Amino acid sequence: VTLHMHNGGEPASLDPHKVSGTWENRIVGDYLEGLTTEAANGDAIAGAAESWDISEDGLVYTFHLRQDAVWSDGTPVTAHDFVTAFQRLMNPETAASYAYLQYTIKNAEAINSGEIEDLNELGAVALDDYTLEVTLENPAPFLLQALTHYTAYPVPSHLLEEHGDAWADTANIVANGPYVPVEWLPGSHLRSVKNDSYHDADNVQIEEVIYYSLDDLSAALNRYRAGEFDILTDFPADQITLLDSQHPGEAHVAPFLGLHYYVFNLNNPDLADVNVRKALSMAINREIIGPDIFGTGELAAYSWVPPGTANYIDGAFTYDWAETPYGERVAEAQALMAEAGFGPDNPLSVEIRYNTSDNHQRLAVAIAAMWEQLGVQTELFNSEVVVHYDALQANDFHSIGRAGWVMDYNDPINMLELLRTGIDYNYGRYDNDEYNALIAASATETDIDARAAILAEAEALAMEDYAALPLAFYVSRNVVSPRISGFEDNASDIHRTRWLTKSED
Amino acid sequence: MENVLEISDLNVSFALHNSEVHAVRDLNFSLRAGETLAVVGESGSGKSQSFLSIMGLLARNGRATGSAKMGDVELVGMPPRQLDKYRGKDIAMIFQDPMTSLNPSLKIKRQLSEVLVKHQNYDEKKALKEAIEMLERVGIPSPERRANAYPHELSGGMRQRVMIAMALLCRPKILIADEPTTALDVTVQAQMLDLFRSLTKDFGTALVMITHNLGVVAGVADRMMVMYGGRAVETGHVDDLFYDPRHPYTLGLLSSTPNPAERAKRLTPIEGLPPSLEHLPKGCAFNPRCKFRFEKCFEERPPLEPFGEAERKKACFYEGQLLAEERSA
Amino acid sequence: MAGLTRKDEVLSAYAEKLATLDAPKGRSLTQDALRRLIANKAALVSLILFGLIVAVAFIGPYFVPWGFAQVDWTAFRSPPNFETSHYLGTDQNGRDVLARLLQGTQMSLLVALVATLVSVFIGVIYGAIAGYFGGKVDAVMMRIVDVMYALPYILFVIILMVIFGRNPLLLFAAIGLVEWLTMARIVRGQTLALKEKEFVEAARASGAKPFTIIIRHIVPNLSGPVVIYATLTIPEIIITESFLSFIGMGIQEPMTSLGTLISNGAPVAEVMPWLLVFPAVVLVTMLLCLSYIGDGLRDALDPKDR
Amino acid sequence: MSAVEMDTGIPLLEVENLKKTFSIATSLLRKPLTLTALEDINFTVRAGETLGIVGESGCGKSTLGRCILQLIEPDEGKVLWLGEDLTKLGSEKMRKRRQDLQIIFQDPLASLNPRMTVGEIIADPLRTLRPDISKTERRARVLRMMEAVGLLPEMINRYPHEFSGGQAQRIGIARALITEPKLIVCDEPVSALDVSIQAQILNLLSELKEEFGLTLVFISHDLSVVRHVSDRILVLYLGRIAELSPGHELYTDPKHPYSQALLLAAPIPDPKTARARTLEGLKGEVPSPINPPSGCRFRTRCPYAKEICADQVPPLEDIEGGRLVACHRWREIEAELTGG
Amino acid sequence: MLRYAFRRVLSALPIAFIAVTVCFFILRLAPGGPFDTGRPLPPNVLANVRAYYNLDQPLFTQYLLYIGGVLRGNLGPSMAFYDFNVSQLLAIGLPFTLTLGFSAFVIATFVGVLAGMVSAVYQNKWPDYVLVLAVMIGLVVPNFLMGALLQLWFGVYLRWLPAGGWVTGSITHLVLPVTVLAWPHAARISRLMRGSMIEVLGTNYVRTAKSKGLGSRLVLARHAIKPAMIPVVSYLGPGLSYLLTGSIVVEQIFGLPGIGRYFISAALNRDYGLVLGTTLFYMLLILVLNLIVDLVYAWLDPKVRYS
Ligand SMILES: Nc1ncnc2c1ncn2[C@@H]1O[C@H](COP(=O)(O)OP(=O)(O)OP(=O)(O)O)[C@@H](O)[C@H]1O
Ligand SMILES: Nc1ncnc2c1ncn2[C@@H]1O[C@H](COP(=O)(O)OP(=O)(O)OP(=O)(O)O)[C@@H](O)[C@H]1O
Ligand SMILES: [Mg+2]
Ligand SMILES: [Mg+2]
Repeated sequence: VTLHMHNGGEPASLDPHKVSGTWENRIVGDYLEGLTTEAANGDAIAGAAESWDISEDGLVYTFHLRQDAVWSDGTPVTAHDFVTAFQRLMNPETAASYAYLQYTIKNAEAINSGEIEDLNELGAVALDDYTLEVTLENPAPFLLQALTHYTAYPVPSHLLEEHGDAWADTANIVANGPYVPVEWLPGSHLRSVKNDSYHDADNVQIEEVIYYSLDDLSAALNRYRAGEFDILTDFPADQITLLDSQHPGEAHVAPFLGLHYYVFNLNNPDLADVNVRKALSMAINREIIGPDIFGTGELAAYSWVPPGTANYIDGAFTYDWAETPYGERVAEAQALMAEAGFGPDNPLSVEIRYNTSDNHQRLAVAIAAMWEQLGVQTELFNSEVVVHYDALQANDFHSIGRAGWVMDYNDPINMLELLRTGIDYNYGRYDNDEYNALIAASATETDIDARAAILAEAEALAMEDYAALPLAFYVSRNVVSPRISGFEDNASDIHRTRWLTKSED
Repeated sequence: MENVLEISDLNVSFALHNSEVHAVRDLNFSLRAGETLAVVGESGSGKSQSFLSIMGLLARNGRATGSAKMGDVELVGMPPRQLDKYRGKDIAMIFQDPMTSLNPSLKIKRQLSEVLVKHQNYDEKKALKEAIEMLERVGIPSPERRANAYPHELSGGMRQRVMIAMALLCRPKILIADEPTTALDVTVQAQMLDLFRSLTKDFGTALVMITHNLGVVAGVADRMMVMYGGRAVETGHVDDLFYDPRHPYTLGLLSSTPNPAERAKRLTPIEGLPPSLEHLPKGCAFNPRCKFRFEKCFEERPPLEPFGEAERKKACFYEGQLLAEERSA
Repeated sequence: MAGLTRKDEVLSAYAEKLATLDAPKGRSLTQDALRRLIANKAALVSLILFGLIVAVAFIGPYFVPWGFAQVDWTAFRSPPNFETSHYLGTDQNGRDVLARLLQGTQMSLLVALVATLVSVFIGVIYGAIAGYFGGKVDAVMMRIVDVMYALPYILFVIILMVIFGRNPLLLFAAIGLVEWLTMARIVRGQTLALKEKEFVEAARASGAKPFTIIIRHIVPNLSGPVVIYATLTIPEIIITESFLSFIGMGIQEPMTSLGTLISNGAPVAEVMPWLLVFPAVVLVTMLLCLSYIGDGLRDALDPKDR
Repeated sequence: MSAVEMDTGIPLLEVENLKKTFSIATSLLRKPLTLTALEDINFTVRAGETLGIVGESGCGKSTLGRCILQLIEPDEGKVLWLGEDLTKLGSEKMRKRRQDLQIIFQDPLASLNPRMTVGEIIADPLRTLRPDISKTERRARVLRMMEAVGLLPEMINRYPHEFSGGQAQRIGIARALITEPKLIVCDEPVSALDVSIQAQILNLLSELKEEFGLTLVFISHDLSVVRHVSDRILVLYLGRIAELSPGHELYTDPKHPYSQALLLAAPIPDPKTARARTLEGLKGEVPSPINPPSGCRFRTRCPYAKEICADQVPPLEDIEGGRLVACHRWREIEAELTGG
Repeated sequence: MLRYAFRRVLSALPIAFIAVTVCFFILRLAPGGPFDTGRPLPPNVLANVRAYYNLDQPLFTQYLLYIGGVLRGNLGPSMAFYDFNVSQLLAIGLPFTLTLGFSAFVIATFVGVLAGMVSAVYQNKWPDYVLVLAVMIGLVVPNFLMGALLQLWFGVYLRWLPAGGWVTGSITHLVLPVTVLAWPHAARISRLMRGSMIEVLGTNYVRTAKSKGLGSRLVLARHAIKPAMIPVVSYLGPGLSYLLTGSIVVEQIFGLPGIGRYFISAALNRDYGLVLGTTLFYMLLILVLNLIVDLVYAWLDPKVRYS
């Protein structure tokens, strides 16, 4: 049974330390298995580790690996493979771009930035062949979730020794996950076949997966409709009506841990006034973004942290004006603007800078039109993604910048970090000592609920400060052929092939 | 001898952006096998166009009416596909401008042999052999090598000889030579004329020689047709026309010819300008320049009518022997 | 023949005499070409149609109830609807397609005009100079063209943007600046052949400077291929523009262009056909008209052909 | 008459040791061959004189004309115009001289820009060389010139391809004359003209010559025309001078065997004489200029050739009466002819 | 001529060198770098990455390092594709690109020349108009639209042809991409051909050929095509290089593994190594194609000679 999966972009690599995209995650996560791995619903479950113990202070995790686990070439998977992997990830020479995701591990950041040169200082130690001890900098309630990430995957140390970086060539590669990559034709596809030595191989039905790289979503949809693909991992939002009418039930649109937002450049004197920011935020009719502008029903965002975020309080924050009828809100916003000294004679002019994409553009256009009601003159300025983020990070933009954030792991801190002082991602340069203090305090809090409360306080603070302008939460968009079963929508939008089955007809 | 070509009431006109040029009007003549007809006349009088129209080769904006019968075959108005059966085989033409009339991107041999392949069904090799022989006959040195040349590698004279050779390959019944020797020096010209002469004699080819060189006319032609303003104004035997021209234009031509044997201080051209084909004068087209004109010439156009014996025709109301009269004057 | 050098009085007298005579007025190639262009049926029809599109694109906006940037909050993705006076429907932002179509057409016409002029101008002059001077000059100039071909033009556009900023006119010029290469090659090829012609030699014999020869003798004789290739460049320019807009270096929203409208409409052709069909029809009609006009112009500029 | 003035005329144009070769690639793979189009050309043209040039096709006549006007660069030698070497002149200076030096091209149609009307073509040299002349006057001059060469004013707006060969040639003549040059190289200026127009043009040229001392280099195949216009005649054979002689003497008493052959072959516009003449055309092939015969180039076709002719290049010998002959055996031949 | 060709090939090297040099510095002029993406990297990670690719060295050192690598036949790493270096990427994509490009080239040239010829013969009569229409559709309909429409029509609705993908040796997978690629090319050729053919048909030598009674087909095929091709040929060189490298849209729509997409996407991603590699490759390709074009010139127009 062959699964034809549209996988979007071209994988940059098969090496878990070199990749950075969701499309690579689909491939890499199918051939490597971390200590924990994702269930069909996205939850972290036991992977290469059978079980684990957590110390009282939440700083030390001891993992017990499966004794029967082998690489696809028969070599056993040992704790050393994980240690090697963590050390390699943090080694500055590897230049792993996602290394920072595992900075919770003790000394990781210091090693990665070259402050500590001895890799063995890293808080990941093999106690024996099948026992791995991971020590953390701070208690991290999200660790088990974070370990499902590909940055935490093991690498075959025997191959690494033999081939160096070339271990991940399809000619050399081995797997400890359910599939082994066997053929890679850049620009076209990558093919993996079932790994019979996988510990759960008996329950894996699909024998071969072809991951097609194809950037053009319309073309991908056409090929799906032509029966050439079984799964689309994204589709053009506008086509939802077509899918609903011609392929009812096949489109899967589900909430997803990510936020579309605008940042205010707080160095712009006009925007330094919180009233202006508030007015701008209030004047946006978020209810039409999902259904009308994007067309795929993204949820309106009245808070910073997406709903469904783990280790958090559900609905921790919502703007009090969220329920106010739009008309009244606009009126209020107009009043705020007037208060701030802007009016017909002295219109506020802003520029929305966004990276090129249909959706971003439409959103910008619509928001510009909404702000017109406040007498705001809006210019649109789009640029290629590279230039765009380059400018945002350097805080080199006039007033408003579009950004989006998809959470790296399911924890509110991943969102809230974005507004901390001294972070490049804090594009608008929001700078609030109180906020910074709250974030710092959360890091040392071991009690999950208490931590959640601290973070919620921080979120409210920033939101009432109108530090940035949340717009809508992401949704995941998949199209799954009726021949496929076992596909469960989940907030992290991860669907490992091992859970899927395909009926042949 | 039989007539191989019978032209009657041939007219050629060209559409210009807002008017029409009538280049040839009411041309009538016949051509016998083995005969050489010289066509002379002022430049722009329609000599080339008359024959191009017979060959179906007028420019896009040109139109021919009337009749040109080659035996039983009516050439005017014949669709090109049918014409192709005769063109090149029974009736061939040597063009005025050898510089541009050869295809610059094909070797000479190709341009020659293809006629034979097409019309005589020769195979390529045999055609080539024949072509090289013909090149030799027209006096091209080392013809094998030249056959391999491209036109631009040949001098003007050689190109003209290639054109001649090309036209002769199929031994056409009718050969129209439009100023075939202008680019040749006299020694080669003499060779060519020899060639033409033997051609008419040996193969009975009827030759039309369009030329300005009265020396050439005198050398090869049997009969002669003088054209002016798109019409034939006088026809007859060469001797008759040379020694007893009856149209003032013919006379004018003869007297403006320089003679290699003597050097005149000043040539006597015909006074005045050639007529515009778009606005021909009323009556006789030559009347503004004519020394012998009288009232009638301004009112009526003299028709081309036979007079005397020996197949002479003229289009002039004046009846005298012009040459004698001029000498005495 | 005395008049030949006793110039002035005689000549003035002669000129006067000519004025009374019905000697024809000077006839210029352009006038003449225009007349012949109009005589060509396909070209005439295309000319009228094209003129109509241009006129509607520029006058139309005054009669359309919606502005091209105006959002109708009540009508997102609405198919053509006469009641709401969205005669061609609205887009995903609730903006009137007709209004946007008119604005986009204007923009594309401008792009086509400016960029084509720039590319033709540079291409013809560059190619003619290279071809005419030949030898080393030619070799160097054509190698430069080769190098330009190889460099990713996107980079040029990016850098031109950095240098000149985002101004639509400059953008069009920038597109023209990258589209002239093939024109230059074609012109150069023709010029190589033309310069061997005797009439060029004649011009040299009468003392014309190389540049005069190029302008007066070579360039007019290039008009055929140039016109044809220019009409081929226009679609390319329009598509390049839409691509640049797509990657964020072209026209900024809410302004739009035909190419952009089409590239936005293409993926939704089945769901919202009005977003594709109308701009596509306008673009295709416009470009087809241009190519018939181009052919007509080529024929009209060829004095041999009438 | 003018002949007397001519003799005292200053040398207007002097050509010294002119040599021109072309390199032609015969095949894509072989080394290019060298074609010697002109070699050892020496002559002077005095003001007001007409120098006729005759010779078989391909012997280098047009090349010589082009070299004189610096339209092509000679390999060696000088072209002195009023004592000034044109080959050394910068292009800017040369451009100024062009007003005095004009050329009528051999191929009438090819020398006319197909995209220009006749009016523009004729006016072109004026436009470049005399920008001071107003547009109306330019037009008047053009019309005047057209009349002079026998073109109707109504043709002013036509394009070259709408003309017959002869008409095209007249356009070329008008273009050359319009700047009132001092010297015109006429490359077959009347070959496509009917005799009456030809006569008109020749008369025009000789009038200009008489009135303004126009100097002509007159290239033609038509010996009668050359005889009519030329004061002196240069006979070229395969890129070398065979004979240079005052016109009258050449026709009555040609010295070089090639000149003799030429004259014998000249057609005579009289049917009876023409028929009576048995033409003894030259035998043999015209040798190729790529690989010319050694010694005297004419020897392969010369009925009088001897060994010496193959060994040595005959020098251009000054025999009295302003005549130059390049033949080893001209004396013997003369003796033979008068004797036999 | 061999010597000429040899000289041209030799001279190509310094030109390619110049192109790469220019490209190298222009690239660095453009704002943004290879690692500025939607998810910016933390500074220390960025520093690691930059060190990995030598981007922390002075610009000129980087340049020398790059040139040194190229001279040793190493086009360096790609900054977007870690598992392949630039040479590998080009080598993998080349066979597809060549198959696609050459098929399109041959078909387009054939169709274009034929259509242009017929158009010229029937100048301004209905076959001309119809042909212009048929051929120009390919040019005036933007290729992304044409690709999408064909894919939809033949792949989704009719299911006659695969909607995309590549199976080596399968003709059916080639049909749609080649059509999209070839159509505009054919259009351009036919336009150029029509124009030059009309001109050639008016020449005296075509008149001569007609006078020989060769029949219109032979006149066209033997006498008119060659000279009429001259202006067309000067387009074929750039045209073929477009086909070989400008297939980005086709590759994207049909999911083909060619190298066309690198030519634009690499520049957009600031994948320095890949941009330079493709530029170098493209440069050599153009130089070779131009050389071929020039040699074809000499064949078409014997007056043009190289020495
Ligand atoms: N395509 C054309 N369009 C308009 N007029 C033309 C065209 N071709 C020829 N003519 C005119 O037709 C007339 C006859 O031309 P033709 O070539 O027959 O002259 P000709 O007698 O052969 O002259 P020549 O001896 O100079 O060759 C000329 O006045 C010429 O201007
Ligand atoms: N550009 C050129 N390249 C190569 N060879 C040339 C070139 N121009 C002329 N020739 C050669 O030089 C020789 C002299 O040519 P030229 O045109 O001067 O002859 P000509 O005497 O004018 O002949 P014709 O009477 O046929 O016009 C010829 O053999 C010719 O083939
Ligand atoms: Mg004629
Ligand atoms: Mg000559």
